[in-house]
Amino acid sequence: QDSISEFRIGILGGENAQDRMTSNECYRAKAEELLGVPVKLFTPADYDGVIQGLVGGSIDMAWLGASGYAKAYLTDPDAIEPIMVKTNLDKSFGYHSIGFARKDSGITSLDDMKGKVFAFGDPNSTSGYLIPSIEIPQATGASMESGDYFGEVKFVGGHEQTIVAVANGDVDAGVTWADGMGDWEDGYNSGALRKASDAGLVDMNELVEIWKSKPIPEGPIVLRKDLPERVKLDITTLTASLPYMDADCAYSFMAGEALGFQPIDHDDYISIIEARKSKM
Amino acid sequence: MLAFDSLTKRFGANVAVKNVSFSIDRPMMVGIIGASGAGKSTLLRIINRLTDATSGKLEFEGRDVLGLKGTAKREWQSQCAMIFQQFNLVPRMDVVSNVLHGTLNRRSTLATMFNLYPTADIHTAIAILDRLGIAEHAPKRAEALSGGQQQRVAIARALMQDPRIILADEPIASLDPMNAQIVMDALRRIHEEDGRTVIANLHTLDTARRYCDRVIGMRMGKVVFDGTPEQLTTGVARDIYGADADFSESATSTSIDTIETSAARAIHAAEAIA
Amino acid sequence: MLAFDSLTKRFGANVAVKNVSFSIDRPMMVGIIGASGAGKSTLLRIINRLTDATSGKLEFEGRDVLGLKGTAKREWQSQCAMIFQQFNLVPRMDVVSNVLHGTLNRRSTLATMFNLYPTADIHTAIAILDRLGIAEHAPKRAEALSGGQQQRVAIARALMQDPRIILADEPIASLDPMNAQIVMDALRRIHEEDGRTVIANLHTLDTARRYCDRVIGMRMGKVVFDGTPEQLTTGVARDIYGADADFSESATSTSIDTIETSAARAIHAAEAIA
Amino acid sequence: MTATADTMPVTDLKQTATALIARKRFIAFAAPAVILAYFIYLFFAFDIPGLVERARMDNARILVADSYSYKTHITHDNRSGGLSFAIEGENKGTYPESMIPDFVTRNGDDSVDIALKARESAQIDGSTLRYIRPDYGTVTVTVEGRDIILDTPDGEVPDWISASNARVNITGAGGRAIVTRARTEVYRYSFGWELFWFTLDSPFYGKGFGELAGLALSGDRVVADKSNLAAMVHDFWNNAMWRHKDVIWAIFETILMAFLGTMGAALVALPLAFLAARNFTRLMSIRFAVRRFFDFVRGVDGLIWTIILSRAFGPGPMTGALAILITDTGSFGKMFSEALENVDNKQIEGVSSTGAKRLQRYRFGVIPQVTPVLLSQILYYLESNTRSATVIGAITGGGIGLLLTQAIITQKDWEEVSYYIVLVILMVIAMDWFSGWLRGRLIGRNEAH
Amino acid sequence: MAETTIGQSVGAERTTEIQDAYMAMTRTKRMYGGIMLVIFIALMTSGFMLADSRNAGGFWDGILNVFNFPGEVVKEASEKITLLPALMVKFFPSLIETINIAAASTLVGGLIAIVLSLLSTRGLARFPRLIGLFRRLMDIMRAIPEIVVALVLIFVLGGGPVPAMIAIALHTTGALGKLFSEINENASLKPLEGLESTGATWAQRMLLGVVPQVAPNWLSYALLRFEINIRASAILGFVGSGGIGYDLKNAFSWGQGRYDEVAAIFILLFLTIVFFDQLSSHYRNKLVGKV
Ligand SMILES: Nc1ncnc2c1ncn2[C@@H]1O[C@H](COP(=O)(O)OP(=O)(O)OP(=O)(O)O)[C@@H](O)[C@H]1O
Ligand SMILES: Nc1ncnc2c1ncn2[C@@H]1O[C@H](COP(=O)(O)OP(=O)(O)OP(=O)(O)O)[C@@H](O)[C@H]1O
Ligand SMILES: [Mg+2]
Ligand SMILES: [Mg+2]
Repeated sequence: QDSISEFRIGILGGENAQDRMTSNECYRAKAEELLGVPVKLFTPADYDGVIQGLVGGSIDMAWLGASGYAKAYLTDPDAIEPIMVKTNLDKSFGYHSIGFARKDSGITSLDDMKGKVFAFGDPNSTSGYLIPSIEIPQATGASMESGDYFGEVKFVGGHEQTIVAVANGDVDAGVTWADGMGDWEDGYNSGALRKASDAGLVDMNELVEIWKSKPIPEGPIVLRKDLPERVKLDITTLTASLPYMDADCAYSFMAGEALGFQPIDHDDYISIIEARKSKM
Repeated sequence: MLAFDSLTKRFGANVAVKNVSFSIDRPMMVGIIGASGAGKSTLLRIINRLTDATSGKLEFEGRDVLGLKGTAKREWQSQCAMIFQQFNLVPRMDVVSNVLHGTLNRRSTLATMFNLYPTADIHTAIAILDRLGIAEHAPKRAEALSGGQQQRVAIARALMQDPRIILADEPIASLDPMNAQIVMDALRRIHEEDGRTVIANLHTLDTARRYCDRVIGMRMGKVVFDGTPEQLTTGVARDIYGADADFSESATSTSIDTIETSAARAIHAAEAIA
Repeated sequence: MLAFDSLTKRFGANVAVKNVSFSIDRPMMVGIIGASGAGKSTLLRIINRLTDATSGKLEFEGRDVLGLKGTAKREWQSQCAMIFQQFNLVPRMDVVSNVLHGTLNRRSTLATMFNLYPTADIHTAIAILDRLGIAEHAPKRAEALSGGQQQRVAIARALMQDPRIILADEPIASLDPMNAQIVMDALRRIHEEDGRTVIANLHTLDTARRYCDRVIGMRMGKVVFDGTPEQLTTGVARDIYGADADFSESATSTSIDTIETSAARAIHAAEAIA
Repeated sequence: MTATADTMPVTDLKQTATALIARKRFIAFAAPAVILAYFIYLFFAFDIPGLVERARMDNARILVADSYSYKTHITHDNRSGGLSFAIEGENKGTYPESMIPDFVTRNGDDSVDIALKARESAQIDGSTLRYIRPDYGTVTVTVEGRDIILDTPDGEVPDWISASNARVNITGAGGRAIVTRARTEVYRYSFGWELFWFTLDSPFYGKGFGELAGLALSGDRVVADKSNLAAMVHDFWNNAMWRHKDVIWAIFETILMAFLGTMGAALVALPLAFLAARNFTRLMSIRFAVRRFFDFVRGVDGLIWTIILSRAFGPGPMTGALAILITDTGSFGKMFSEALENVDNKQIEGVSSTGAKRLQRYRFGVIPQVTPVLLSQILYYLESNTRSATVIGAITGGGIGLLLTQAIITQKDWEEVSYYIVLVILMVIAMDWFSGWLRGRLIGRNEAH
Repeated sequence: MAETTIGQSVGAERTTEIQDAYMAMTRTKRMYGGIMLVIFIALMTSGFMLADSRNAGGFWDGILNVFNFPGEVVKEASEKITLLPALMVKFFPSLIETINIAAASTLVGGLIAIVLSLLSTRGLARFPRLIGLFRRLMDIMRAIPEIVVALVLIFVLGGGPVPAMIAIALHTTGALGKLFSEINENASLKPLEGLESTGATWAQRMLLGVVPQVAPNWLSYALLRFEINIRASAILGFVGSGGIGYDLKNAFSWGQGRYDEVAAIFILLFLTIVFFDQLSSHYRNKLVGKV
């Protein structure tokens, strides 16, 4: 099949549904112009909604996290292919999982967390679950089961929920993502903490960093494999040239300052896939 | 014309109709009387094929009625219309629609699903209602009518079937004396004017005497009397009903003139003890 | 003792009780008679404060009854017990509990919630039931009893209140003659033995004549007769009921001997037209 | 009357009665006691003491305050200079160059006075912020290179200021201020849902109702190519801040899910119900199979159906509608077949006696009888499914449910949350009213149960 | 005989008139019926098409894939079938929490509903003027979806079962309150009047006069509601509160590799719902049958 009747983009959570629509509206309009078919944005309630859509064939394109990609790949290796990845200003393409707690709790490192409540975000998040769930046990020497090292380990649903839960004191510490550059008090240069701080959701003075992962590869923009080649090519070109064509649009599409996009393929995610496999 | 040959119906151990044989050789008005449980209703239901007989034969003009199946059976049902004690109308539908149900057998299923009846049928229905004196109620819902009126709608439905035979199962048992008379008059007139056979289960002797050409008495499933109204003496009636000597006819009478005074008295007295 | 002073009750345009003034100066048994709608029930309900009067005054031993509020009002209600035509018991509850409801006013709400009735009260209740001849039904549900028995339970509840006055609104209207007599006898005996005032609405003249010390006749809200049973002639009764010359007392009688035959006839006849 | 209890002495009866009342008393105590015991168990199972500790009443205050007020951000960029004014700090709420909020006085390119509430005020002068509280004095915060210097009148840091060398947070009674190296921000809280009707870029912003009505009627066009009314509707409908268009669409999608799901379920369930009704299907095995099928789809539950379907159909209203359809097929099937088993046989017999065919028998003997029952059940479900559709939308990603839950999860746009809640309540009440009205019209008031 | 006895024939002219009038009526009826049918079909098809177009995946594509997901779950679960019992034991405490939430909210909601329903039934109300107020109050409680209240309360009260409990209880109060007051309306007022005449207080009248009459019906509706609340409680767990729904969401989100957990939870949930469904319909039949 070499033509499509519409093109459907799935957008991952992190902001509320309306804001997600708004940030991606300019990209949608450009894609529609280029492809000549209606382009629609969908904002499922969680990570899994997008992955299910890609695997089930009801979503054509999405910007996944690394773990999300691994999940989609493991569910159906023939469903999607990665095309692009975002590059940071320093040309790296990675970020970190950051463990953090409230300053007034007196917790400053994982050592203080023994017997306390620890929060993951979404099970399909790379920085909010996959990487910390592998690296933290290496640091503590115990598993992540509730009661083993931490008193309780739970999922609160997403990056924003983690931040809010820690700030509220519902949990003692949690993990989320940040690029690890810039100042802690700003919530780093980009990432979930920066967004929350910018939005006035938390006061970074009240939080401390207690753990930081090794760099995690940025998630890929993926397309469904059985899209017509033309469409794949058009979208790849559009995405790659976005920063030059329309800087504002690129800023809102990439959720912050970044250099641009560079091509990437499946091999860059093999380690993540292995990591995920190990959790199965 | 209509011949019963040792017709029997069993309900489990209970024999509702036992070895009934008689025949009706020309259109006439037949009254069937008998005590409650004598098998009157069952007999009529067997004729209309609402109930299947256990054994025996029933022929109509040489054709075996009990063996009919499918279309042929429905065809036969449309030829012998049934009138029920409780009218068995569709109360939420209007009178004309109820009457038009008499044509269901003739019309295609699809059209009737959407209540699409030919105009001619509708006109006929109203003409029949007029003949029965209730044309002005045509657009009302059946449930809005009085008992006597509803029973006349049921008769109209029966007539709409243009049947050879009309079966009436205690058509006046739910009615007050005034309405009972109107309904019985209507049935008699249909018999006389159209020449249709009418077989009516009746629970009062005087009605049977007054309207029927022939009376059949049943007791415990068996036919125990078959004769003209004149032959139906009080003694015979006692046999039919298995009643003892203090049997008084007036207690079951529904004729207006006989009951007038006693009813008035009854109502008066009933109020006193209420 | 109990004094009515131009008591009036309006329901919209309708005047149910009009300018009623009379007084009862010693414990006695008073019968109130009158046609349906004469205002008998309304009058009793005003006394018990179930209905509020529009104007007028009602005094009991010098105290203004109609002005009572809250606890004082409920206190008064407990002193003038009411017996209803339909018994108004709690049908799903056992008889003793129903009788114990007579003590509600004396007990705290919370205590009654948990059925904390003193044993003494329970024993009194049984004693009262025994006095009325229905003690053996004590553990049964009220709904399982016959009408006459239920009415006696209602009387027992009234007695349980240890009231000064017993108001009875057509206490025997739902009862058959046999039970009616038992109930009326019970009321009379309560009056005689305990010296309580009994005011009973009655719809039959002979009952009033037979049981009451004083009869009050009402018509269209007004008191049109006030006298001894002896003064209650058929002529006076005609006035009270606004009946014309063919008024016959026996039609409304509930005395067992007078109705026996006519009731039997009525039942017989009623069946015939049913 | 004279007959006393001759079967049993009265004393015995008294004993029986006392025992009876004692038993009732026991039950009267036991039932509440069991409930109480259960509540005590829950008290610990649900960790109520911990809950009391965790409860954040200040969050409740934020929630309530935020739902009827909004804040205006006055931001100075400490790196590149320049001031911006934005409602809720959002791009879409940014004041255009030519416009400033009326409580702000501009002193220069990089300097403003801001009148806050509670007689407080603030001053941004380049990278210096002065926050003035009448009963306290002036707090000065200056960004100098990599440091942020806080200066208070008495040299102490009061508890309403949170300060580190990278960030200072001032929470006053009439406003808030945050200073980081990147920027200085002052928030001023005001009452109402700002920009609800028109955003700042609309020519109709800030006009009163009378003025707008006047404009709508007058011929002078504010926007060249549209009549004023059309322009107003357009600006309102496309309001970027409140996004009325998307919200109304979302409400509509929710109702659509409920409607398609309910009606679809009714259409599927009706014929199946005949197969499950004793009086229409003689074959026990078919009846049994159909009934178990109903039990199964009901038992699996809407939640699980939603999950299963969202994989096949992706996010959107169709998924929700199908989930409702499947679950309710079970409920309807069960209820319909019960209704069918209760039909009055007389009417069917009346119709059969005329020689009617099977379908005609159902059509005239059965359907008119069960219609009121079925309709009233269907309409009742239509109303309650509007609510379910809201929830299902939150799971699958469609309709107002998604907007609502996501707005709640981000925990900052409480005014939007209140807006959605009001709309949802209105929607459900409207559907309640509508289904009641329809029921009244179709089957008459009294027959509705 | 015929002429005199059968009603009154209204004459040929009048008959024609009636026929015409009826035909006119029939035509309007058919027209309205037709219009209604067309509107209904149009609504259904256009609604279907609209939903289809606004959905990510189309109906016709999706219908072919309906069994993919259950297939994967069943496949994985059957591979690990030996683990299922252990998993079911593992998730049992969550199930208990879900059931506790449902039970607590049914109890609390039911108790409040009893009071509200008595206050808002004509003839029983303590403050007859406030009937309208209490009814609107219940309408609003019914209208708010549980999920909204739950999520808002999570913000204030933090996580845990209590927000879900309160949310469901609120809805239950509204829903049961309405049903209860419908039942109350059918209660006989006679026993009440009887109690009033003895000087009983309002609370006594309600408890002794109304409750015995209506309790079986109340209980039957409350049982039905309990069953509904178990479902609601599971769903709330799925979107953020605790219980079995939370476990389901995590297992299901992770996907392949934990489908055995998904299957175990599905089975638990299914069995629970069927169990309480049967239990409640058994008791309802018993209770209402007795009345
Ligand atoms: N469907 C049935 N199943 C079992 N027994 C039946 C059935 N219908 C009728 N009977 C029995 O058959 C006998 C004859 O009943 P039938 O109704 O024919 O009497 P009937 O003469 O019409 O009496 P009635 O005057 O009461 O209508 C009765 O004993 C009745 O109980
Ligand atoms: N609650 C009410 N609202 C309006 N009108 C009432 C009410 N109660 C009684 N009435 C009217 O007041 C009048 C007197 O009624 P009341 O019940 O006192 O008569 P009664 O003598 O007891 O009659 P009956 O023998 O029928 O019980 C009647 O016209 C009745 O319609
Ligand atoms: Mg019969
Ligand atoms: Mg009265």
